[in-house]
Amino acid sequence: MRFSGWQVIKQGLTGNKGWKPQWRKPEPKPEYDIIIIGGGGHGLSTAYYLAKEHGLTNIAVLEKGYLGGGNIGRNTTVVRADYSQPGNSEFYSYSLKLWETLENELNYNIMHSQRGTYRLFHSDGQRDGFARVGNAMINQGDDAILFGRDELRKRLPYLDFGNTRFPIFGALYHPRGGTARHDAVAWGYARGADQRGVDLIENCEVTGIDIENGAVCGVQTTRGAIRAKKLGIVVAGRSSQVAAMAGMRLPIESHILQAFVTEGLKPVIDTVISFGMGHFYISQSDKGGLVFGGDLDYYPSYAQRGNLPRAEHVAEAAMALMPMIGKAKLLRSWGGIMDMTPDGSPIIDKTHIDGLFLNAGWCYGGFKAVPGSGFSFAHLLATGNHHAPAAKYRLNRFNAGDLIDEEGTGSQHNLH
Amino acid sequence: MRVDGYGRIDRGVTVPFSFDGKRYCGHPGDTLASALIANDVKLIGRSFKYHRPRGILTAGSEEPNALVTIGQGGAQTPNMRATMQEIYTGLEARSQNAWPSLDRDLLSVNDLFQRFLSAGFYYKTFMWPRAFWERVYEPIIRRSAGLGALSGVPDLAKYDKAYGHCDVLIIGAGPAGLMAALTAARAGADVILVDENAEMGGRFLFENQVLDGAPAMDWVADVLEELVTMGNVRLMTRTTVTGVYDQGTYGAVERVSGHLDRPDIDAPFETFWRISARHGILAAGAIERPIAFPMNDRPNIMMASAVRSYLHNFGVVAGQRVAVFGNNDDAHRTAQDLVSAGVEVAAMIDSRSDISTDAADYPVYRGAQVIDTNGRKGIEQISVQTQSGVKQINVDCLAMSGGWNPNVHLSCHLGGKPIWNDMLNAFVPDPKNAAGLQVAGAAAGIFGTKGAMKSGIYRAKLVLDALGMKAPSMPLPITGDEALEATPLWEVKAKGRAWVDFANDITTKDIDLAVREGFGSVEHMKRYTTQGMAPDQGKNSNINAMAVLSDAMGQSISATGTTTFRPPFAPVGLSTLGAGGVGQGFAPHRYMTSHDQTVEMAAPMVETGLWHRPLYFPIEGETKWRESCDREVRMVREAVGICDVSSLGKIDIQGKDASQFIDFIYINRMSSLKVGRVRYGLMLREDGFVMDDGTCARLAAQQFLITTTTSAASQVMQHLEFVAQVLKPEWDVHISSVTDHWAQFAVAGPKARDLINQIVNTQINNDKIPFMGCGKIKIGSVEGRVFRISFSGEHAYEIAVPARFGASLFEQLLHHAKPMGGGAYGLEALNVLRIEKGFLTHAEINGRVTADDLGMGKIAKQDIDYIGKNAAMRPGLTRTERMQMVGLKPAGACKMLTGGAHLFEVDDDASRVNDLGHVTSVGFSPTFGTNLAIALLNNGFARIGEQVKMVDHLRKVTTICEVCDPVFYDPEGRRIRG
Amino acid sequence: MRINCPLCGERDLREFYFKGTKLACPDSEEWGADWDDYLHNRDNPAGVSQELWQHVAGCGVWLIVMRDTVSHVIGRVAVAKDEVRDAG
Amino acid sequence: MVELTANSPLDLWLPISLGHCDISEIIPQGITSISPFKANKNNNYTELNAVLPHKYPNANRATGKDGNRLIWMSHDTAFLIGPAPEKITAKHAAIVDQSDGWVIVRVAGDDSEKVLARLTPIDVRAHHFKRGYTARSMINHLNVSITRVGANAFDLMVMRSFARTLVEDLTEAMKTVAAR
Repeated sequence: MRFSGWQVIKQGLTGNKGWKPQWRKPEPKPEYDIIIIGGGGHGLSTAYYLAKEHGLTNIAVLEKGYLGGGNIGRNTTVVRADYSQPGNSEFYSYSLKLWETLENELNYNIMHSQRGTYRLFHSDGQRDGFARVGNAMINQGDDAILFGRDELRKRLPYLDFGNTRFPIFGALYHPRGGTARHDAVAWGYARGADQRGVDLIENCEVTGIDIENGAVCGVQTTRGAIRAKKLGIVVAGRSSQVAAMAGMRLPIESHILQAFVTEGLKPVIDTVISFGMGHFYISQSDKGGLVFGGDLDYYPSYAQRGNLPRAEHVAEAAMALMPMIGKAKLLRSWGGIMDMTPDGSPIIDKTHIDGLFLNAGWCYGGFKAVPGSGFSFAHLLATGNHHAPAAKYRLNRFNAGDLIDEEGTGSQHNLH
Repeated sequence: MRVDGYGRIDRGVTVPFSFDGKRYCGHPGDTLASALIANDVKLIGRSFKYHRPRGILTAGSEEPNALVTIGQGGAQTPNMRATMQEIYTGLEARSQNAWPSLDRDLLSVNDLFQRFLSAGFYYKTFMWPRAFWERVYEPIIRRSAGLGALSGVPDLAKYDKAYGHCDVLIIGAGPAGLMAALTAARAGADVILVDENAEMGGRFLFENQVLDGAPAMDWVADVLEELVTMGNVRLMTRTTVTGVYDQGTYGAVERVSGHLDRPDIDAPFETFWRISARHGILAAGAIERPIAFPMNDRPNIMMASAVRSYLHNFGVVAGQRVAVFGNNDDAHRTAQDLVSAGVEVAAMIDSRSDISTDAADYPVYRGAQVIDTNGRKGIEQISVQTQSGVKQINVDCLAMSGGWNPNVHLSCHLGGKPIWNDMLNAFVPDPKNAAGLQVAGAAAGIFGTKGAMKSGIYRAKLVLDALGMKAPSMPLPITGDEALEATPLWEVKAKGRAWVDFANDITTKDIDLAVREGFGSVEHMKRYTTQGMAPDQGKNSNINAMAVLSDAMGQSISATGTTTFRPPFAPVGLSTLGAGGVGQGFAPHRYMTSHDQTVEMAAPMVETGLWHRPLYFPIEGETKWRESCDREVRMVREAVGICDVSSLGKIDIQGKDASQFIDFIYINRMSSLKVGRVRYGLMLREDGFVMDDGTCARLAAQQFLITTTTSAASQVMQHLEFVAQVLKPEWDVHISSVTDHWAQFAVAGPKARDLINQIVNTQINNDKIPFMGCGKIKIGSVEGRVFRISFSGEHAYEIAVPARFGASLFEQLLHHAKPMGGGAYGLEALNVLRIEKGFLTHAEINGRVTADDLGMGKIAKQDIDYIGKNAAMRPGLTRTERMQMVGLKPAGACKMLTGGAHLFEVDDDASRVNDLGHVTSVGFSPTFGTNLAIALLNNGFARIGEQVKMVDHLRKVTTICEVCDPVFYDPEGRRIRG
Repeated sequence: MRINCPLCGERDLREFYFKGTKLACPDSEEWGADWDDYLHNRDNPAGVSQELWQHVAGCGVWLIVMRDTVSHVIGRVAVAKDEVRDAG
Repeated sequence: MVELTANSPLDLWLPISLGHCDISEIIPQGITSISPFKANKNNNYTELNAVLPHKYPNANRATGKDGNRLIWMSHDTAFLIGPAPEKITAKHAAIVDQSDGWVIVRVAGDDSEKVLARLTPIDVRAHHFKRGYTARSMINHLNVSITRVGANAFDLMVMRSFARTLVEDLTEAMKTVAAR
């Protein structure tokens, strides 16, 4: 069924009885050409692009719980392409271009809103650092504008320009940055993949990876064994556990990242703002909630919940930067499990096992990467060749020293 | 309407307040909700999506409908629960989500189009044309969404934070919590008892119960009096525990002054508590659940327990002709209490057909259900499906009760879900969920008073056992133990919309639609319909929604399960959680000893690593920073300049293994350093990239003093402790930060020694203190240190004295420098001086450079191991085409250089594929009369003398540059040694 | 979260710094798989993990902490320098 | 000859009295950091104790009294607050002059516990934190040493450059405690 305003009216007039399931609930088949482990944003987009771009439809996505239940459903929804390091620049740029046509391509309103992102800087040195990033963005063909304090004050008058702890010097503005409705992205890809024949199998946990003679031949699941010669692991937050089923140890440490939302409020922040001297970034959702977050809790965790010191720090940063949101009330907090790598950049690569492919290590850049990651991973799975924009996301780059360290914080996983 | 003889309010005093600009009066003890009910105000707000008229549903913090905005300007607080806000003289409350007025809200037109606005409709439309999303659709959606509004100006109220510690934290001071507190306190345990209401007592406040033959509140008063007089109990009212965290850490919000008309100017509005408790007892009671029957959202349709609460605690009733609709015995208590208070009970509609109604002194309809309601801005009539047909009954208030949900929320914050109890028809806490948190009373599903009190004692005894304390014998007051007999009733299946989530306008039809579209898992249903995401956090709706979902899915409620309970339990103001962050409080300040003089000299300050440092020292006639900077650079090059460098990290390292320790942390050899000598050093991280640079002075055979950059000081200190304690624990070495002990000043320029010799007792010279030498000096009676090091390329020293003399030394240096044409210089000049000389800062040490990249590979030791040596051998770190540090100077018509610009071949496009590197630092060199830059350039060492193109898209600058050795100034180093 | 510092007693999370998994530093002086493992690769267990923390806002001691990454339950906490000495 | 004068960052800032709490700066004769070398640690500080005015303190304890107090400061260090010990040498311990590295602020008065409870995550109530107890912890964002020196008195030590932030944090807490 094609979604449109007319359809909404037509169905509304007939009691909304005519809507159909947005995707099937198929039983797993005994064998597929390709199995994707993980029905999150990246897994679903991979399946979608395998079907759409490569015409491969004998594909299953195996999801332990419900579709879109991982980090795609628990992030702060920011979409941007403001990276500077070779490898990241071209990838996130590519991903943003895919975002820009996604709604109509998927026929699903993912509410991608290019409301711009501001990264504030608080010293001359930081300005030059951000200028380097902004110039890299333009070199890549993306957009960036460097605003001084006066211009910024006109645009974001509610920031504390008078007395904040770290004076605001200006911001790097990325007009094409913005937000999207996270769940809808997963559902849109799921519906698109399903329409093209991909089997999306929920409540199906992979419990083992079958390998014979150094090559993948299938998986064991809670719903039985399923054969496939190609297997893609796309399970952010559980990457180490699933890779261990194939005897692999990954350059990943799992950390918790908290996110927060307030009660619904009338429009007050019409863009995305990140503080340059403390860990805090914020936007406002279409429902009116202020959605914000900060840095990792810093200790490894699989618990999907955080602790108070980080929550307090984030709120203190909010108060330092924009005391006008003080009367907003925090409604919910949650934690996503981040695959942190030793350089802060992801992995899209083959492994030493034939037919086993890995898509992992998104740190906390995963949401905006969803289209690009799926596209590139599908390309790799289908053709065996690296897709150019993601060609630097190799698994052996740490050993080789070819790092993509955007923050320059080094090999300690939790510092990125 | 007030009821005589009821309520705990002080009727002798009136409290004026306003709602939507209209003035009303209440009494001390009233909440805004009770005072509005007393004034017969029914319509309080408009609903989120359909803008339907809404009134008051509950009497507690779970209120979904009666959300109002309190106050004006910075004090304007949206989404306040009228049921929790105590009134005070002058309180100003306003309704929300209505325009132009609450009574005539234009967007109530949404309700007419409700059939097109079902769950998730927005995912299916608004996609064409593409550009309309940001410009048209989204702004409309955003304006109609949201509830209250922020004022847009800063919140100027005070907030603070505090820490609490106890053996036992008891959450909720109702029957169970008070008994638990009394038991634990009498045993001598350190107790904190918190309750979110203004008064302790829990349900006893809201009922007419009898304990030991007297009103229950008499017993509460006795208990509180005993607890107050004990030294080991802290009682906290108006305090909501908002989250449970690991190892017995709890977050709590105390409302300190939001109920006062004239609070002390320094009194916090709220205090955020971090409570560390060895054990917790959750006695937070239960929340009554609504029933999803058609048109169940009209004003004056209230929870049955809330009707009772308003009667007993506040002496008000919302109607004069009330019907009660329920599925349980407790609902009958509302009918009975109303009758006793002289209020007409028009009907008691009980969905159960197997109950006895003989004793009732009000009309009872057994096996009946409310199937519709009428009334525009308040309920006027209900339609009841009785066993003998549909009956219309005129009422002005309908009380409903679908049973009770234990307040399990906090018991699930550490993960895990509650478990479904078929007997109770409710989710109860899973004892495995929250380590150290016992659950007592109604929160555990024990609804009767006697049972709840017993369970309070029992849980306290378990805690005392674990604490190794002896539990006292606790007599129970004599009371009834009214069982809660109920038959589940979640949804009345009849024509019309039945609300499940009032706050987010979710009806049973929305849940049905979610199931129809494949969103049948509880998480999908929540996300698709947004059920449970409104300000009440699903407190009124979660369980009902799961029941309706289970029904639609044809499965049991336990198979459906719940979504995850996450902090906070009740919404927390960002000002409260972020208390202390406003203005200067977000991070500490570090001040150098010259700070006050520097500020007096009108130097603009900048911060590095929390330290305030001067940028430049303007003198009369200078209006632009460049004028000051250029003068200061020339001053250093031609005479002498003084710069406070106290913020650089200074670390004292001693011990018999100090020498090999130092060798291990630097890439270059330090063990060969002689006492009284200083050497430049470069440190790597374990991953082989450069961490920091600085100097290392040998003060004695087994004592070194190393310096770090200002920004990396704490990182280096931590790194050194890691090396000493974890990597090399067998070495005998101690590391102390002495950064703050010494005030240290760079004295740089050809006249540096002359200046120093004017203030030291014994003259220094090239023999005593040669280049890269160090030693002691004495200024009057003060002993200090001198280091002959230079960050400017000039003949220079750093002199250090104990910090108490820092300000005085700065003053003396300035005083003596002035006649020599010298003076103070700031970071701007310091930066230009070091760029001219090609010295590093963290603009170059960006975490991605190797020693080789900086041209420092040659100083590395080859024979012995040091940190980062192995990792720096990786092929990616040793390629010759890596970016390397070079100097740049303009070579074309454009003379502009900018930090953060990128570099390209002269004829290439400025695009990523052609990117060769970038400019790290730029300064205008008055010495050379041109801009100079330091850059990281691919294969830069091999390109010296060649030209590259610098492009800064952001600042719109393109400059042809010559690649140079980064040491522009005095490459032979004559001046530095002079 | 609260960690029981063997020197200071039980303290709030905010006083501590987490560095990473506690691993033995390789002996070899050449770059190789052992160094790759030390710096990058992790078991990353969903369960008990041996971790390196510093009581940075307290006594400054580096600690080896056994901690469950799912429940956050903390087991044995040892002073790193004593532990390493005992092992050696 | 030039003679330098001494001053403190808190010269114009303290003392302050608000409600039932007073804060003032304590300027000691000296602060000497003492970090025993392994040999001394291994023989239970016997040699070291022989040259110290008081016993080298156990973890979380202070020995001595006002004017001459040894405060445990870290896993390997104690501070002697008072005149520098003369007999001690580098044989016993790493000795570092920290006289100007740290400032000491005394928090005294009936509300001193309540004021500190707004700022430090440790429990400083008398039955948990007795006279002679010391702890390394935090005051708001600052690393601090807290020692109970009397029934209602605590000595707080922070690094000198943070002195004013300490006073600002304490003053703010004193205000809100007094206002309740």
